[in-house]
Parts: sequence; C-alpha cells; structure tokens
Amino acid sequence: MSEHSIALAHQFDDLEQQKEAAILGMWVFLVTEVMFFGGMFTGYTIYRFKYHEAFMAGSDHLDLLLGATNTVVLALSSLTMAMAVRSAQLGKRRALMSYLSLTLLLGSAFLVIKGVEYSHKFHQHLVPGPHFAFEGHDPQHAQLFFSFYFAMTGFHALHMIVGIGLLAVILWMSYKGRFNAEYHNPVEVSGLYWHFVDIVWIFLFPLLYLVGHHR
Amino acid sequence: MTPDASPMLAGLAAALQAGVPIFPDQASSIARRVDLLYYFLTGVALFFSALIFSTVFYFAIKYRQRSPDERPLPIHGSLSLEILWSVVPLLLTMVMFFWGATLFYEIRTSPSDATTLYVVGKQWMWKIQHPEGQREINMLHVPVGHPVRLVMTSEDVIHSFFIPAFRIKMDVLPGRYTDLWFTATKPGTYHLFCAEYCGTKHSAMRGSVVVLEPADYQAWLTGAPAGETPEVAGARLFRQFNCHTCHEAGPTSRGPSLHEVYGKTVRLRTGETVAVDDAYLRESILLSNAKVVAGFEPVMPTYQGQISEEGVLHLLAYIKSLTREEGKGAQP
Amino acid sequence: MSTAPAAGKHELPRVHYLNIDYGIRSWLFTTDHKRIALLYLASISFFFVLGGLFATIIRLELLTPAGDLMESETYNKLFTMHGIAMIFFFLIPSVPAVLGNFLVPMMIGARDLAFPRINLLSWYIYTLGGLFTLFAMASGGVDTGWTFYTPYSSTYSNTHVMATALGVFILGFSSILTGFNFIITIHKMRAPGLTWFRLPLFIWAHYATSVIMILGTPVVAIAIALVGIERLFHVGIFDPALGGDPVLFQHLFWFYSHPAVYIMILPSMGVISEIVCCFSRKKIFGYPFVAFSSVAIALLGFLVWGHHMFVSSQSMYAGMVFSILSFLVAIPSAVKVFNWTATMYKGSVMYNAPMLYAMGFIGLFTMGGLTGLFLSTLATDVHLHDTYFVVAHFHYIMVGGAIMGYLGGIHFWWPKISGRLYPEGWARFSALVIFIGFNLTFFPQFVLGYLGMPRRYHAYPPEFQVLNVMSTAGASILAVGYAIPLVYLIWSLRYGLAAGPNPWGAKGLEWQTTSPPPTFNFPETPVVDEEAYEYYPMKEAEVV
Amino acid sequence: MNREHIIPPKVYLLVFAALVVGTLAMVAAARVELGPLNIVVAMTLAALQATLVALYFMRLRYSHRLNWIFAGASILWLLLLIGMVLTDVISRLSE
Repeated sequence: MSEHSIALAHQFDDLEQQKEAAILGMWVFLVTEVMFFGGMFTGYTIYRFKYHEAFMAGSDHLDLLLGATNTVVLALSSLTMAMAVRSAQLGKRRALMSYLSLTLLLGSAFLVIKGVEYSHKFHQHLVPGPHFAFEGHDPQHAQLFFSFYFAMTGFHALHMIVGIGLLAVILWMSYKGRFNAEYHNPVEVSGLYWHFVDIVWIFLFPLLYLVGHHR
Repeated sequence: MTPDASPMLAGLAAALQAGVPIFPDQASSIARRVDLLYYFLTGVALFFSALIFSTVFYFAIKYRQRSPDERPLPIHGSLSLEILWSVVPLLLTMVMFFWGATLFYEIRTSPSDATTLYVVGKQWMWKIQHPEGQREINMLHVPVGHPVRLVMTSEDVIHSFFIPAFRIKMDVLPGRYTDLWFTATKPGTYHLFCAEYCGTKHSAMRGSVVVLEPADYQAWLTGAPAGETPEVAGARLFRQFNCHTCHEAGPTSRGPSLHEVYGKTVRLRTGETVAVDDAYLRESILLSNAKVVAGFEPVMPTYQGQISEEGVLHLLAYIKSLTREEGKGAQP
Repeated sequence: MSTAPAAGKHELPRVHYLNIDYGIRSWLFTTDHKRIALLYLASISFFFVLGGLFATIIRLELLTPAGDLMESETYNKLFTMHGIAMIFFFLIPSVPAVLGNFLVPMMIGARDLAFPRINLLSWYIYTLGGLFTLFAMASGGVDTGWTFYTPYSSTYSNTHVMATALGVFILGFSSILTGFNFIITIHKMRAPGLTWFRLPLFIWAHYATSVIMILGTPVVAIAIALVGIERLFHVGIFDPALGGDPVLFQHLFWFYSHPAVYIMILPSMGVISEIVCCFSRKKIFGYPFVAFSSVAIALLGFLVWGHHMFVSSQSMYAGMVFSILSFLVAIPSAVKVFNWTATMYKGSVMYNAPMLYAMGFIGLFTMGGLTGLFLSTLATDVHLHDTYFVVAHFHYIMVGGAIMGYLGGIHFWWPKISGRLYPEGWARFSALVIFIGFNLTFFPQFVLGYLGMPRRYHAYPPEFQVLNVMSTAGASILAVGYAIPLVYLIWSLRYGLAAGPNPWGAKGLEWQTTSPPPTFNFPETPVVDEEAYEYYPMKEAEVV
Repeated sequence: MNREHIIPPKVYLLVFAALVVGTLAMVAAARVELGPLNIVVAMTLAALQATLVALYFMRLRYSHRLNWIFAGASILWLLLLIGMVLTDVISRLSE
C-alpha cells in the first residue's frame, strides 16, 4: 500500500473527503464552543446593562497594560500558527516544527501573563467570595463583574491549556514525520481551534478591560 | 386499530354523577372570558383530533392490503393541499394569538381604582398584609365586586401565587415586585396554591381565598385584629433605623428628601434619570450605593438582611404617604 | 422481493457484525457504529426502566390526596429523578443514539460514521454522566426538579445538586458529539447518486435534530456550570440578594430545553415517515414539505422558549413575541401530520406492529400538539402554567409521540438489527395495551390541569382524587404494555425466525444488505439511481 | 474549493498588523467619552478583527461554502440568544 493511503481512514473513500470531513468537523465543533461562551456573554451583557456603574468601577481595577499585551501576544501566536499550517501544506517539516514551538511558547506566555494578573487580583482581594473587598462604587454588584471576569477568562484559559496540549501532541507527531503535503489534517484542525480561542479573546478584551476607561 | 376511548367516557360520566368537579368555578371577572377562549381552543383541538383519528382509521380500513402484490398508484403530493393545510392552521393560530394576547393584556394591567394588598411569599407560607393593617397567613379575605391588586415579593425562592377559580397566576420572585389583580364576582371560599416548585413543603404551601359580600367584608375588617397600618409601621421603622437623620435634616442633609418624590423621575450621580418606583426604592434601601441621586455621596449603609421584606414594604408605604397629599396615590 | 414476511425460508448469514468478534473487549472498544448503537440500546433501556420505576411510585403516591405513602422530600426527589432519567438519559439519546447510530451510515450507503472513535467516546461520556447521576441518586438524590430552577437549586437546596449537575453537564457533550458525527456523515459520506432529495426522511429528521444538538446543548452546559459556580462561591450570578437575576437562568435553561423537546420528537417523526411509507406501500405524500418541515421545526424551535416563562415576571411584550412565534413553530408539525395521513390515501395498508405504533403516534402526537396551542395562547397559559395540563401535554408528545415512534422503529428494524423476526401477535397486542393504558393515564390529567391541580404536588385537595385514581389505573396498564415487548424481543433473539435481508419489502439502502449486516455494511458502496420510497416503479402506472 | 490554496506570508503579516492596530485603536477609542457609542465602536472593531482572523488565518475564504454556513449560523444564534434575552430585560423596565 502506498505511504499516503496509510493515513486514509477505512470509512472514507479518499483523502479529499477525509480532509473536508475534518475541516467541517472542527467548524461544527466551533459552533458549539461559540454557544458555550455565548451563555456567559448573555449573562455578562444582561448584568452590564443593569449595573453599568458597578461594571465601570470593576473594570477600572483591571490592568489594561497586561490585557493589551496579552491580546498582542495571542495575535502573534495566531500568526505563527497560520504560518505553521502553511508550512505543513508545503510539506516543510522543519519550518512546521519551529512555528509550532513558537506558537506553544507564545501560548504559555499568555498563560503566564494571565497568572500574574490573577495573582494581582488575589492580593487586592478582588476574587469573588467571602473575603472580597472592593472599596469602589457599589461593591455588591462589582463582585458580579469580577465573577464574570473570572468565569470568562477562566474558561478561556482552560481552552488555552487544552490548545497547548493539542499543539504539543501535533508537534510530537510532526517530529515523528507523520505529516506531509498530502496529509496534514490534524495540523490544520488544531490551527482552526487555536484561532477560535484567539477570536474569543478578541471579544473578551474590550468587553472586560475597556468598560468606560474614558473617565 | 380503533382509538378506543370508551373507558375514558365511562369514567367521566361516573365522575359527573359522583359530584366530582370536572370544571373549576368561575369566580372572577375574567374567568368567564378565559373559559370562552378555552372552549374555542378545546373545540379546535377536538375537531382536528377527530379529523385525524377518523381519517387514519378510515384509510386504514378502506385501503387495507387485499393481496400481497397489490400495486397502489404512486402519488407525489399536491401543492394546493399543502398550501391549504399550512394556511388554515396559520389563520386559526393567529386568531388564537390575538384573542389570547388581548385578554392577557387585560389580565396584566390592573385598574387604577384597585385596593393594594401586600403579599410576601416565604418558604411554604403566604403572608398577606391589608392596607387597613390586618395581617393574614395563608388566608385572603376580599370583598365581592371590588378590584384587588396584590404586590408580591418572596423572601427566599421563586413561588407562584395561583387561584384557579380566578384563572390568575403570577410568580413571586425574591428581589423583585410582581403584581396581579382580580375582581371577585362570586362569594365563597376558593383554593390558593403555590404553583412554582419551591422545596420540601411546596405542596403544603396552600391557602384559601374567602370572598365576602361588602357588608360581611366590613364586619370582618372591624372584627379582625388590626395591627399597625403599613404607613404607621413604615414611620416607626423610619425612626428605628434613624433614616430621618439623613433624609429629613433640611437642605444640608446628607440624603435626598423623600417628600413629593414617589412616582417622579430623579437624576443620578452618573447622569442617568431613573423613575422613583417600588423597585428603585427597594434597591436603594437594601443595596443603597447602586443608584445614588445626583449631588449626594454614596455613604448610605446597606440594610440588606437587617430589614425584612415586610419592613421594606412598610417603608415604601410610608414614603408613598409622603407624596399622597400632592398625587392621588400614584401607581408604581 | 417478498412482501409479507415469508417465514422460515431464510437463515442468518454466516458472518455478520455480531459474530465477527466475541468478548467484552470487542464490545467496549468497538468502533462499529452498529455495536455502539447496541451499547446505547442497553444503557438507555436501563434508564428507561429506572425512570419508569420512579413514575410508578409517583403514581402510587398520588392515589390518595394526603401524602401518606412517603415523605414530601422523597416525593420531590422521585419526580426530579423521574424527569432527569427519562429526559436526559432516555428520550434525548433514544432514537438518535440507537436507531440513528445503527441506520444513518447504512441508509446513506457509508461504511461507518465520519468519526467512529468519537462515536465510541460519545457512549463513554454518556456512561460517565450516567454514573455521576446514579451516584447522586444512590447517595440521596436531588430535589430541584429536572429544571434546576434557581435560586432554589443554587442556594436553598441541600441535596446532591452538584453531582447531578455534573452528570447532566457531562451528558450534554455526549449528545453534542452524536449530533456532530451525524452532520459530517450526512454532508460528506452519502453514496454516489444519493442527492439530498433522494435521502430517506429518517436522515432529514436526524440532520435537523443534530443541528439542534450542536446549537442548543452548549447553552444548557454553561447554564448548569454557572449554577455550579454559584453553589460553590455564592457570587450572586443567580442570587437576587447579591444582585443576580434568577430569571436569567430560566432564559439560558429554556433556550436549550425547548429545542431539546424537538430533539426528542424529530427523530421519531423520521421513524414514522419510514414506517408509514413502507406499510402503505406508497411514496410519502409531499416529500419536500415533510423534509423541510423538519428543518423548519429545528430552526424555529430556537425562537420560542419564552412560552415557558409567561408568568415568571417576563415582560408582557416579550411574552407576546414568544407567543406568536410559538404558534408559527406549530405549523410545520401540522404539515407533517397531514402528509402522513395523506400518504395512507389509496395505499395498501398493512397492520404490522410498526404500523400500529405509527398510527398511534399520528393520533396521539396530534392531540399533544393541539394541547400545546393552549399553552402558547397567553391568556389560557396564565391559568394552565405549572398545572397537570402541562404534564399531560408533554407526556402526550413524549410518551404518545417519541416513545411510540421509538418502539415502532425498534420493531421495524429489529429484523435488520438482530436478523430475527419478533412475534407479530404479541407485538400487536402490546401496542394496543400501550395505547389504551397511555390514554387512560394522561387524558384525565388534562381535566385535572384545567381544574387547577398544580404540578409536583405531593398532596392535593380531595376533590382531585377520582381523576388521579383513573390516571394511576392507566399507568399500571401502561407499565404492563411496556413490559411485554421487553420480554418477546429478548425471546426473539434466540427463538425468532430468521428474517432475511428485507422481510417487509421496504425501500432504503439498509434493506439491500444482509440481516444482520456485515461490519462494513455493504460489500461495495451501492449506487442510488431511483427516488426515495419508490415502492412501485412508475412505468406501468401513470403519476397522479 | 481549489485543491490547496497557499496564502503568501505577506497576507498573514498584513492581517497580524491589522490585529495589532485594531487593538491599539480599541484602547484609544475607549479613552474618548462617547457614551453608549463606546461599546458599539469596541464591538465593531473586535468583529472586524475576528472576521479577518476567520477569513485568512482560518482560511475560511478558500474553504467549502458549508463551513461558511456553520460559521454564520454560530454568529446568528449567538446574537439570537443575547438579543431575545435582552428584549425581555429591556421591555421589563418600561412595563
């Protein structure tokens, strides 16, 4: 059997069908992810509409610099991921591995920055719960802002961790030479997932960090 | 297979003789009209059910398989029939919608001359407060023919105030005022249920509504032990939590004056304007820094957990009384 | 092609998907969609029996007005677990995960689903979710109702809400993965010549169901996750004392849970379309209308959830918007019922058990659908909300509709699944018993509903007793009706006559391979060159 | 969908530049007091960036039309969820 047909799963007729199924599969999965985050976005929108002042006060306590840097870091990791997919299409194994490692690095950088931000919140007693101390306007509803802040960025970080794990596996598979110009579906599919996680952050950043910074 | 409904009909007939109710009393002004709509819906339902059951039954018998190699004519379908049984149900449903929506609008807008009672739902009991001061647990005495409006809130979970004989129901939520109104038309005693599951004794959270002739109602009013009226209780609480120190100290006071304020709009520190209604007053008492009036500092302590739901209702009644001289009891 | 089931002339194929491999490993690590379907059949039957047990005990308690058979806590836990077991663990997976898994690849001429390993993962996730829920039930149960309304579920209930919420949260992903698999398979792996309008309507129904699964299930997953967060950290997402809004949970919950009732009924509608055509020996009446009505139900189903909240302090205007949209979603269902009935016109109707279930479905689903109109009419819903009228309505749709469709499908494809015929006499008898028992159980509840008996009541006023006794009597007949198929279907595995590839003379690719089919379904991928339900070629009969 | 459309790196770099500029624009726009318009500006900028990422990084522009349908459906359903819940919350104020 020729080398490429090893990659063809038994239920598919040809590689073309298998690739289209994989890509469509990830897009359908991303629909479920959009709706999953959508539930939290709904709650956030409702409470921001009802308690606008408290959300402005809460957003002031977020570190805008770290947030913006994180956005650029994630955008950069999207770029390197796209380049990784491109090199997989061209069958350039070394370029693929280096871009994947870059993406992994940037992803971990994002999580490190996020960790720093969380520790700041922890020291400033801004973590919702018994010892939540907020001296700004309307602490009662500001706690609601922070619970949505932690819920949304927390689930986003969780998706980042899953993404990093996925990329590590893909890096290992490309190291073993499993991909070539004809067959590189896992790379492209994990690329779609990574870009989706970036898009979620593109919406999270303005919603959480830029609430009324114009004062 | 014949849809064999005979055991049900026999059972219903037996139930009728045994005096078992098959249909609820019509004891409120809207009950008759809701039942009219219900008869219409039942008629449509019975008609189409009978149509489908009999057609399926008829086709099953008339076109049963005579011989295994029978060859029925292939019929693709007919556009005109499809249009017919799309448009006809659409028209029927739109009739149902408009009839239901107009009646719903009436059910949800209380007349302005209704007397307001306060209802507080608490896990597994109803506490009812009359404007004249009477307080009742799981009992509600109302006069015949006079519209009554209930302003309701809950101290814990979501309940639902349901009087089947009046055909009205409204959920009672914590942290929010909901209201419903009715005009009792037939004296008697009717069931009061909690319709939204609220925990262990949900099925025990029942009561009864006693509808009295106006004369008997007056007799009951005078006879029943009348506690403080809500306004008097509110004034007492106003002193007790020394709200007057900030809200009645004249022009230099730290809190906005509460005279002539109910029902009007007021500008907040943030520039928004908000109507001063029950919800705003309740939020400003319990979560006081949420919407602070322009020109004042957010220094008011929160009374969450110190003042009970009844206390807040009494304070509201007191604040409304400060505006009564000018407006005629403005509605929230 | 034999028409009536010619008994005894056939024998089972030497090698098929059941005897190709033996042992626990061959079942627990299978990626064959047919074996996974049987794994699901076993798991959901367990939960159906469990849920049925809870229902029987509830009906026994309701024999007497006073709550004297058990404490109210126990009763609350029973109706909650009856709801959870039946809805999440039986109705949602039943037709899609058993019949869908088995038949979708075969009906479109594929060797297997697009992602077989993910299909097995879906069953493992279902089992994991089931274990969590069973653990919760075993260690004391949960008493929030299957709707988990806040703030009771997030603050006040001290029963095992977390474990059950985790179970249902995990279970959601099993349903997502099944829907995901079907969408890709139906789009990408149809046999050559099998265009969208030659597809069996079973496939259209499952495609529409899968779209609902992937669009709706994540929202209930996040809603239940937020309840979990609220219970752990008391941050006030749904607790009004801290500024939260309990009605927000209802919005998120019903955004999924109303489309979920279409997840439960659409696959059964697909089954009914197949059965009515086969046993009337006729093409479906108005194929495009029936096909597109499935898709219309799936899409419109997302716009109507507000009719569950007309009296929950939802604003009057939003109520009117949801009410008019709820009427629109009723139209496609009506179109389907009329088309099934029209299919039987001038047909050659056979009274096999599947057809009895199908005719029962058409009648009872019609009554269920029409009583739904009472609940989307604003003024009557004020009176009927949260009463036994609602209980009767959704049982007419779920039990009269979805379960009858499921049983009809099980009987219709049983020869294909097991290679053996079930006993026809017993099957028709049990269908009749189920029909009578069902009506006697749930029709009195409509009357109880209008009388104003609230749902989830452990004790009730004495004047409702007679109707409740009738309902319990009906429930016992229904229980017997369900027990009979359990017995003779298992019996048929051993003693049933060999069925042969096409005992009913039905159309569809799944009937063109052996019974039971080989692991890869078809020796070589079939080519389709005729329309769907082409029961008699048109050459000797002119087209009407 | 042509067999394997390779996007030149220049396009990727342009998209990346657009993302960075978009982020800076968002932060700058938030400094300006526009009242309710602030959220509108922020969301349109975010939507623009998201579309760019989807079209080029996720190669939606060169992939099967079916993927377009599912991507569009997810956005539509998200707006449907948020929009209809908002109709209830907003109209409850004016009741």
